[in-house]
Amino acid sequence: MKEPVVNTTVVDSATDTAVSLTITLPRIPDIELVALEGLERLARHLGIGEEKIGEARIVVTEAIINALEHAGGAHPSVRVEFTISSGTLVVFVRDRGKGFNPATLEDPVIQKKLGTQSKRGWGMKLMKSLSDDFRIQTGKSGTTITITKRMR
Amino acid sequence: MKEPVVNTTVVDSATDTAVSLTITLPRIPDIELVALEGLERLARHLGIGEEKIGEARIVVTEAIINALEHAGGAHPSVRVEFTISSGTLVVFVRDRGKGFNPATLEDPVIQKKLGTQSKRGWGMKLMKSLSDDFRIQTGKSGTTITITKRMR
Amino acid sequence: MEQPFTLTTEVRDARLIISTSGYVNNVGGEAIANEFQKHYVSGVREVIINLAHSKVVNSVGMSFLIEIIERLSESGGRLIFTNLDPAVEKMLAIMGLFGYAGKEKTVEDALSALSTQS
Amino acid sequence: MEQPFTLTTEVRDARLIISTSGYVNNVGGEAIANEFQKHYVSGVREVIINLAHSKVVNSVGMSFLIEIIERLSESGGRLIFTNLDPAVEKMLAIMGLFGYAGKEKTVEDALSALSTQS
Ligand SMILES: Nc1ncnc2c1ncn2[C@@H]1O[C@H](COP(=O)(O)OP(=O)(O)O)[C@@H](O)[C@H]1O
Ligand SMILES: Nc1ncnc2c1ncn2[C@@H]1O[C@H](COP(=O)(O)OP(=O)(O)O)[C@@H](O)[C@H]1O
Repeated sequence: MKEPVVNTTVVDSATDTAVSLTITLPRIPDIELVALEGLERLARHLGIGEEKIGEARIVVTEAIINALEHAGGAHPSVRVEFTISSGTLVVFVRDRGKGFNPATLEDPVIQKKLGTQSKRGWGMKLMKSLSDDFRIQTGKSGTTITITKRMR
Repeated sequence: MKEPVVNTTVVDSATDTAVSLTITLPRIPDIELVALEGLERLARHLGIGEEKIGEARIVVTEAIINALEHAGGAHPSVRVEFTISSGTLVVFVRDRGKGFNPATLEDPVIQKKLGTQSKRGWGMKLMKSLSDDFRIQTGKSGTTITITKRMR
Repeated sequence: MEQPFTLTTEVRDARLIISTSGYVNNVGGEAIANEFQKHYVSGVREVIINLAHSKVVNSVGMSFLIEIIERLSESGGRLIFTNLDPAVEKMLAIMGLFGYAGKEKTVEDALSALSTQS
Repeated sequence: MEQPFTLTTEVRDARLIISTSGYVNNVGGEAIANEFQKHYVSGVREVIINLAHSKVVNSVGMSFLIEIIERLSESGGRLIFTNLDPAVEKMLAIMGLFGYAGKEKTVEDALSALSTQS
């Protein structure tokens, strides 16, 4: 349960300014590390702690590798946007792939992975577990993941 | 003098595909390093040599630090685009600052810098010297630098 | 720039210590699994994976480690992770790996844990 | 991630060796100039700047080194750059710095160059 919001908000003007970084990545190996470097510099500049940065790194990595894997077209690319404002990170990751039906995904469980062929399928669970809000918009013309994470 | 172009061009399909990375940077210290990391990964992926990458790094750094220094507005930002195609790098760097008159800039000379107050003013000269083509579009609504550099 | 993935191994008292450096992506994860397999077939059953220099990992890379857990569970072996970045540790916890693998601060801690329990 | 700028100094036979690591931007350049100045006022006139671990530099950072050249020219001193990345070397050449400063492969080479010429 959250406390009711009262009207005497203290705005810290130094941290309240939104800072954004946007990047469109081509599909080449490990290119997600470029976005991670952007995220880290943004977050460190705003004085965010290393553990939160580490968690955000995982969330962002998973979103981008999925998008890169499924991005379609002759020049597959993925658009990534980071905005940090009042200590909250919002991440958009958009691909132009064929989309998918998230409702059909089974929640991964380690017991079931042992003894079966595919050990993968952890990205969605990690993104959900390590964020405060996680949304998927997906359709024939692509997928956009929107993740919100409090960083303080 | 260039050799006349003959019509039997050999197209190497592996290297002939254009690869692009685009990034919009906020004004925070050293953020240009994020763009450099993108450039390096792009170039290495295409098998470009370290010395050419080093030269491109200098050109790109100078373009971005100028743009960040002069970017205007409440949320100053700089857009950077890299495209490598057939071994040639094209870099765009755009800011929304007030522009300037490149014709009024004096060519920097070390002898003159010795003994005078300001030692700066090397960026333009470096960008021109280390590129194959260098263009400035500048006006009241900002500046776009377009740099072309052969990487092989 | 994040360094490319590399891996070093050491066998001490029939215990395999794999230390990684750099991004553990699919390629890195597969390299760890292959290195493990090489020693597994020659009888090694106690394994330490030291991630001190891998602060960036992805779930595809980590999923290869489930193969290692599988082999070791079948054969009564043990796996211990060491030097985990706090966020990587959280990731492995979410994946449920600590139900099947231990974690220690350092390689030395892992070696003594293996000594007292085996 | 590119490491933050750091600087280490050593004085050997009244010669100042400044070794940098990380991005030489305006802050890094100013730190080098300040470090130089500290030793300059106590009489050091031979300086080696080792850029082995600074592959990324910018012109604002490098412009601070012109101050060092200025001081040393006024006082008959000498500056030698070492361990230059090929592109950084090209940059310093374009700026004309090698008309006023030497370059050597390593710090040891620079030290012997100073010994034979002074
Ligand atoms: N951006 C995307 N576009 C299309 N399909 C996706 C996308 N992201 C995830 N998926 C689908 O969801 C599944 C589960 O994703 P995830 O949990 O990240 O695990 P993994 O990618 O390892 O399978 C994927 O196998 C894929 O079928
Ligand atoms: N993007 C830009 N917007 C506005 N002015 C610029 C821009 N880039 C360069 N200039 C002008 O050109 C001058 C010379 O730039 P440069 O050669 O890079 O050296 P420096 O930035 O060190 O002065 C700058 O001092 C500035 O007045």
